[in-house]
Amino acid sequence: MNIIPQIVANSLIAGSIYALIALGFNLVYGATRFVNMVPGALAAIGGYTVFFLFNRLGLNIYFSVIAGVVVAGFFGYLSDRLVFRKLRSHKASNLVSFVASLGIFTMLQALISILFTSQFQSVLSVTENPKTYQILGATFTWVQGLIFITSIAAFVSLALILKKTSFGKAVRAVSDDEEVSKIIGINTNRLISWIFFIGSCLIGLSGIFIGFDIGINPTMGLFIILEGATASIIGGIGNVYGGFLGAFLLGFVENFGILKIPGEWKPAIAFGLLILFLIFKPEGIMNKKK
Amino acid sequence: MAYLIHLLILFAIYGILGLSLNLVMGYTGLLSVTHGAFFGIGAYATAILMTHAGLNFFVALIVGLVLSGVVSFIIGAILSRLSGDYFVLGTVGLNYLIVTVLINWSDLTRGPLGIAGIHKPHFFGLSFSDTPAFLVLSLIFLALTFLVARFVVNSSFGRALKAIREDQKALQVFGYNIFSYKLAIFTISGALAAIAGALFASYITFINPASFDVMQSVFILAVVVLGGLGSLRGSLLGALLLVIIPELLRFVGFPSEIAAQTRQAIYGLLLVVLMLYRPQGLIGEYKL
Amino acid sequence: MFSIQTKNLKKHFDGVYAVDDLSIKIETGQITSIIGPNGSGKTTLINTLSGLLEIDGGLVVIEESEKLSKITPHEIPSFGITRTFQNIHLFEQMTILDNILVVLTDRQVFRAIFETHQTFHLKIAEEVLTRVGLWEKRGQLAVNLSYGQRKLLEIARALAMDAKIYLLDEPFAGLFPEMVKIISGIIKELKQESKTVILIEHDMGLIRELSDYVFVLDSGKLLAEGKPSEVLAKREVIEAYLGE
Amino acid sequence: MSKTVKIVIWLVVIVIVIAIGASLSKKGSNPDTGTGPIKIGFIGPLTGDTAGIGENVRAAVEVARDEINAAGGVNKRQVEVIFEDGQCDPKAAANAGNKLVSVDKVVAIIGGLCSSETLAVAPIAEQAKVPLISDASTNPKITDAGDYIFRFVPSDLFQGKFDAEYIMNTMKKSKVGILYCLSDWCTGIKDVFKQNFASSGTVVDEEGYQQDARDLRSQITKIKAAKPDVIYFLGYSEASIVGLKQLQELGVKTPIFGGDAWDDVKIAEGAGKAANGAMFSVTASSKYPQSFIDAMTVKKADKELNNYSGRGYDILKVLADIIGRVGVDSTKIKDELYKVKDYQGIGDTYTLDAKGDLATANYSVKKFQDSKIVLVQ
Repeated sequence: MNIIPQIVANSLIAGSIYALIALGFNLVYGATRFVNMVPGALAAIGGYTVFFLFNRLGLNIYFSVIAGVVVAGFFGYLSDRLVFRKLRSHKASNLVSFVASLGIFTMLQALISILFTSQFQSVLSVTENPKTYQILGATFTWVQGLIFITSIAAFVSLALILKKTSFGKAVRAVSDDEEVSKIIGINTNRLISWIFFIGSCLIGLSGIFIGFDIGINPTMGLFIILEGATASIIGGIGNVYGGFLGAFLLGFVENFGILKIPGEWKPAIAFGLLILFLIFKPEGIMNKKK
Repeated sequence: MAYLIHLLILFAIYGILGLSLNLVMGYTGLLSVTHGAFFGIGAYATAILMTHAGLNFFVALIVGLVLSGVVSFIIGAILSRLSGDYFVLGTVGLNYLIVTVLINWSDLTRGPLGIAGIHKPHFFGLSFSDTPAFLVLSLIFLALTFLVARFVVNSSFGRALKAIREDQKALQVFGYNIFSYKLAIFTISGALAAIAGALFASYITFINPASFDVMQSVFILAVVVLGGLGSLRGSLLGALLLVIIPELLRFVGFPSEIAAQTRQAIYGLLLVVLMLYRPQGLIGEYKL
Repeated sequence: MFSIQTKNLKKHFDGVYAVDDLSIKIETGQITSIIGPNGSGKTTLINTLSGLLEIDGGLVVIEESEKLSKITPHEIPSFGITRTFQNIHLFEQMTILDNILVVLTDRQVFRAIFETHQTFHLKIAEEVLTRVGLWEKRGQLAVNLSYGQRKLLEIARALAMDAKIYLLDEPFAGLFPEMVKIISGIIKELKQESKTVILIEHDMGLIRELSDYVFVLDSGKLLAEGKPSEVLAKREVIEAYLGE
Repeated sequence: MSKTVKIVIWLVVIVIVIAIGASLSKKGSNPDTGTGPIKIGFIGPLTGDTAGIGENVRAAVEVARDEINAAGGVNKRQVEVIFEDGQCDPKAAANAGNKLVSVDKVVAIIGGLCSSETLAVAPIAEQAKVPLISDASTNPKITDAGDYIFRFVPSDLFQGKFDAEYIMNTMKKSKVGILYCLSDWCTGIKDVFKQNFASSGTVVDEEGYQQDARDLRSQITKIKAAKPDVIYFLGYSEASIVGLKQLQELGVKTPIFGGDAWDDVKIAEGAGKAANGAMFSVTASSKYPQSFIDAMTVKKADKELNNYSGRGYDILKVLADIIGRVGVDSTKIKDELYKVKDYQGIGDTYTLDAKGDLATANYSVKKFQDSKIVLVQ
C-alpha cells in the first residue's frame, strides 16, 4: 500500500496550519521589523476562547470561532497599544522589543494556565465518529479539509486586500519604510495597531484550528511561533506570499524527511532547515537579495 | 540555613552563566538564545566523563571545557555570519537542535533517561560532598570566571568587542576581522558556560536534556538583561535576584496550585517593565 | 607616482550604474578633490575603494603594484588606506579615548586578548586628540559630543591610523567656520607630511583653497579633470552642478 | 550611571539577602518537637505539560490528608502536607527538596512524580535522612538511589516484561511496531520491552515522538507502512488521545497495546470511539472506592483520575499509620517502610523489598470500549 499520498496529505495539513501562522507572523513582522513572540500566546488565547465559549458555555460553534478570532486579535492590538507603541516612540532597538515580546508571551501563557489549569483540553468532543474522506488512498477528516481551504482563502483575501484596497497600499508603505510613510501623512501608529489586529486574528484562527484538529494546552504557543518564524524565513521574511510558500515547503520537508530518518528527529528537520536558510539564503525564496 | 547555602550555590552557577553570556550579549551586542545549550554541553561532557570514564571531577571539567569550547567554536562559525533578527532566530534554532541531539543520541547521553549518579568532586582526599564545601568550590569558580571575564573585557580585545557592538561596519575598515573576533568570544563564552554545566551536573547529581532547552536560555538572558548589559557586576546582581526572589514566592502564601504560574507571570511582567523603563538593566551601561 | 588608480571601475545597484567605467589616477602626496552633484557616485567610489562595497568590474591599483579586483574592508589598512564617513560612524557608547585607542592596539585576536593599551598608545592618542582639541574631554562618551566635535573625532581617529592615503568623505559638511579652519589646517599638515588625501566636498571655496587636482563626476562617469581653476571654469561642469 | 544609584542598588540587594536569611532561619521551624502539625512534603509537576497528572495526585494526597485529620490526625496531631512544584525538572525539584528538608524540616516526602524529580531529590533526602517515597517514578536507576528512597510504583522492568510476554503469548503477535514518547518513563519501558520481546518476536519499526508533540501523523504513517500485526503505543494522556485519534484517522486497523498511563478516564472520553479495542496493562488494582471518587469530585479533579493518584493517597495513609506506631523519627520511619507487606491500598497492594522497590507487581489488562474502561484479564 503506497503511503506517498498519505504523506502528501499530512504535509498539506501541516503546511496549511503553518501557512496561517506564517501569514499572521509576516504581516506583523512586515510592519514592526522585529521577531515578535506574542503571536504564540495569541494562538493559545484563540483556542482557549473557543474552548470556553463552546465547550464550557455551550454557545454556537460559529459564534465561538468568530469570538475566538476577535479576542486573539484584540489581545494583539492591546499588546501593540500598551507596549510596542511606547517602545517605538523610544526608538528602542528590535532586540529590546524582542525581549519585551518574550515577557508578554510568558505572562499570557502563565495567565492562561492559571485560568484553565495546564490540563490538555480537546475542543471538539469526538464521541461521534469523525467523518473521514479518502482521496487517492490518503485519509483526512473534515476539520483538516476545512483548515486547508481556510488557509488558501485567508491567503487569497489577504493578497487581494494588500493589492487592491487603499488600506492594503498603506500597509505595504509602512512595511517598506515607516519614516517615509509618516511623512506622507499615514498615521502609522494607528495603522500598525490595525496590522497587529489582523495578524493576531489570523494566528488566533490557527490556534483554534489546532484546537479542533488536535487539542490545546497553555504551552502550545512556543512551538507554533517557532514553526511560523521558520516558515516565514524560508519563504522570505516580511513577504506575505513568501510566508505562504515557505509554510508548505516546511510541511513537505518535515513529513517526507521522516521517511528516511526516525520520528524522534522531526523537530531537528525544521530547525536544520531554518539554519540552512539563514546561512545560505537569509532573504528566503521570494524576496530579492537585500 | 542549608536552604540558603543551596540557593547560593545556584547563584554561583547562574552567576557564571550570566557573566559568560554578558561577554557575548553585553559587550559584543549579540543577543544569543543558545546559552542553555552550552550549559548543557558542559554538564553532559562532565557527567559522561565522570560516569563512563570514571574521571575525577576536575579532569572531567577541563576536558569538558575544551569539548564545549570546540563545539561553541563550530556554532560560532555558523552564527557569526548572521546578524540582527536572523542571528536571534539562528541561536533559538541551534538550541533546539542541540537539545534534540541530547535526547536522541541515546547510546551516549542515555537520551531522555538522563544521567544519574554523578558523584560529588573530590581532590586528593579533600571531598566536596557536603553542601557548604561545595558552596566554597562554586564561589571559587565564580571568582575565577569573574576574573577571566574582567581580564578579557579590560584588554584591547575587550575594547574591540565593544566597538563591534557599537558599529561593526566602521570597525572593519580599521583593520579588524570581525568574524574571528565573534568566533573567539563565542568560544570563550561557551567554555565558561561549561564550567557552570560541570558544577550543576555534579551538584544536582542527575541531568536530563529538558533542563537545557530554550526556556533555560531565556532565563539566563533575563539574568543578564535584569542585571545590566556591559556590566559584569550587573550579571552577578541579576543572578542573585532571579535565583533568590522566585524562591521567596514559595513563602508568600500563594495557593499552591497557582503559585508556580504566578511566578511565571511575574517573571514575564518583569521583562516587559524592564524593557520599557530600563533597557540597560539595573546597573548596566549599554542599551540593547 | 600614483598611490591609487582605478581602471574601468564599475559598481551597479540592480542595473543602475553608480560608478560607470571610471579610470582616475591619484597623485601621491597631493590633495585630490572629487566633486559632482548629489548621486554622482562620489560616496559609492569611496565605499568601493575602502572595500565596503564589492567591485563589480575593473581594477583598483595601489602604489602601481597591487592590482585588486576584490577588496575586503579589514585589509585596507595594510594598503595604507583609512577613511572618514559622510554620516558619522563613531563608537557611540564608548569614551573618546577608547574611540582612538581601538584603532591603535593590536588587531590579531590572540595577541589582543593579552594586551592592554601601553603608554605609547596613550601618547599617540594624546597627540592626535590635542590636535583636534578634544584631549580634555577624553573621558566623555562619543554620543554626548556636539556635531562638530564628532566630525573632529572622526578625523582624529583617521589621523591615529597614521595611514598613507586618507579618504575624507565631506569632512566639512555642516561645520562652523572655526572648525572648518581646524580641519583644513590638518589637511594641509597631512600634505606637508606628503600623505595622499582624497577629498569629497561641495564648497567650491575650499576646493580652490585646498586641492591640487580635481575630478568631476556626473552619474558615475568622469566629466572633467584638471587643476581646480581650469576645471571649475568649464561650462559643462557648471551645467552639471546647476542641472540641465 | 551615577555612583550613588549603583550604591543604592547594592544596598537594596544586601538588605534583601539579609531579610531572606533572617526569614529562612526564623520560619524554619526547629526539628519536630512533638507539638504542632506533623509536616510532610510533596514534590510533583504543578506546571508544564505533565502538570495534569501532578495536579491530580496533589488532589488525591489532599483527600487522604483531610480523611486523616478528620479522624483526629496522628497521635492527636494534625497532618500538614506542604506541596512544592518540581516541574519535572531536576533544578526545580532540588530547590523544592532543599526547602522542604532544611526550612520546613519535613518528616518524609511524597514524590518525585517524574523520575527526573526523584533522582534529583534523592541525594538531598539521603543526606538529610528523610524518607522519599515516589508515587510514579519508574526509572530503574531509582532502585539503588539510596536506602531512604522508596517507591510505591513498580519499576519499568516489571511493566516492560509483562507487556512483552502478554503480546507474545496471549495475543500471539510477533511483529510489533513501537510508538513511544521521548520521556524517561516511555523510553525506560520501551528498552525493557525490546529486550524481552526479542526472544520470539521482531520489532518491525520504532518511532519516537517529542513528549509534547501533537502531530504524530508522520510517525504513524511510517509504522503503518512497516505492516506490524500489533502496535505498542507508549504515551502520557495528551499524546495518547491525539495519537489514538490520528491512528483511527489514518485507517490503522492493527490492535494497539499501551502502558499504564492509559488507565485514565480522560483518554477514554477524549479519544472516544478512536480508542475502541485498544488494550493496556495496568497494575492490578481494585476499582477506586466510591468514597475516594466522591472526594475527588469535590476537589473537581474527578475527571482526571489516574493510576498514580491512588498511589499518592496510599503513601500518605501508610506514613500516617507508621508515624502513629513509631513517632516522627525519620530513621525509625525508614525501617518501618521496609517492613510494609501486603498493605491493601486503593491503588495497589504494596510489599516493599530490601531496596525500597515494590517486590511484586501483578498486572491486569484493561481495554477501551465506547469511552469506558473495561477489565479484560
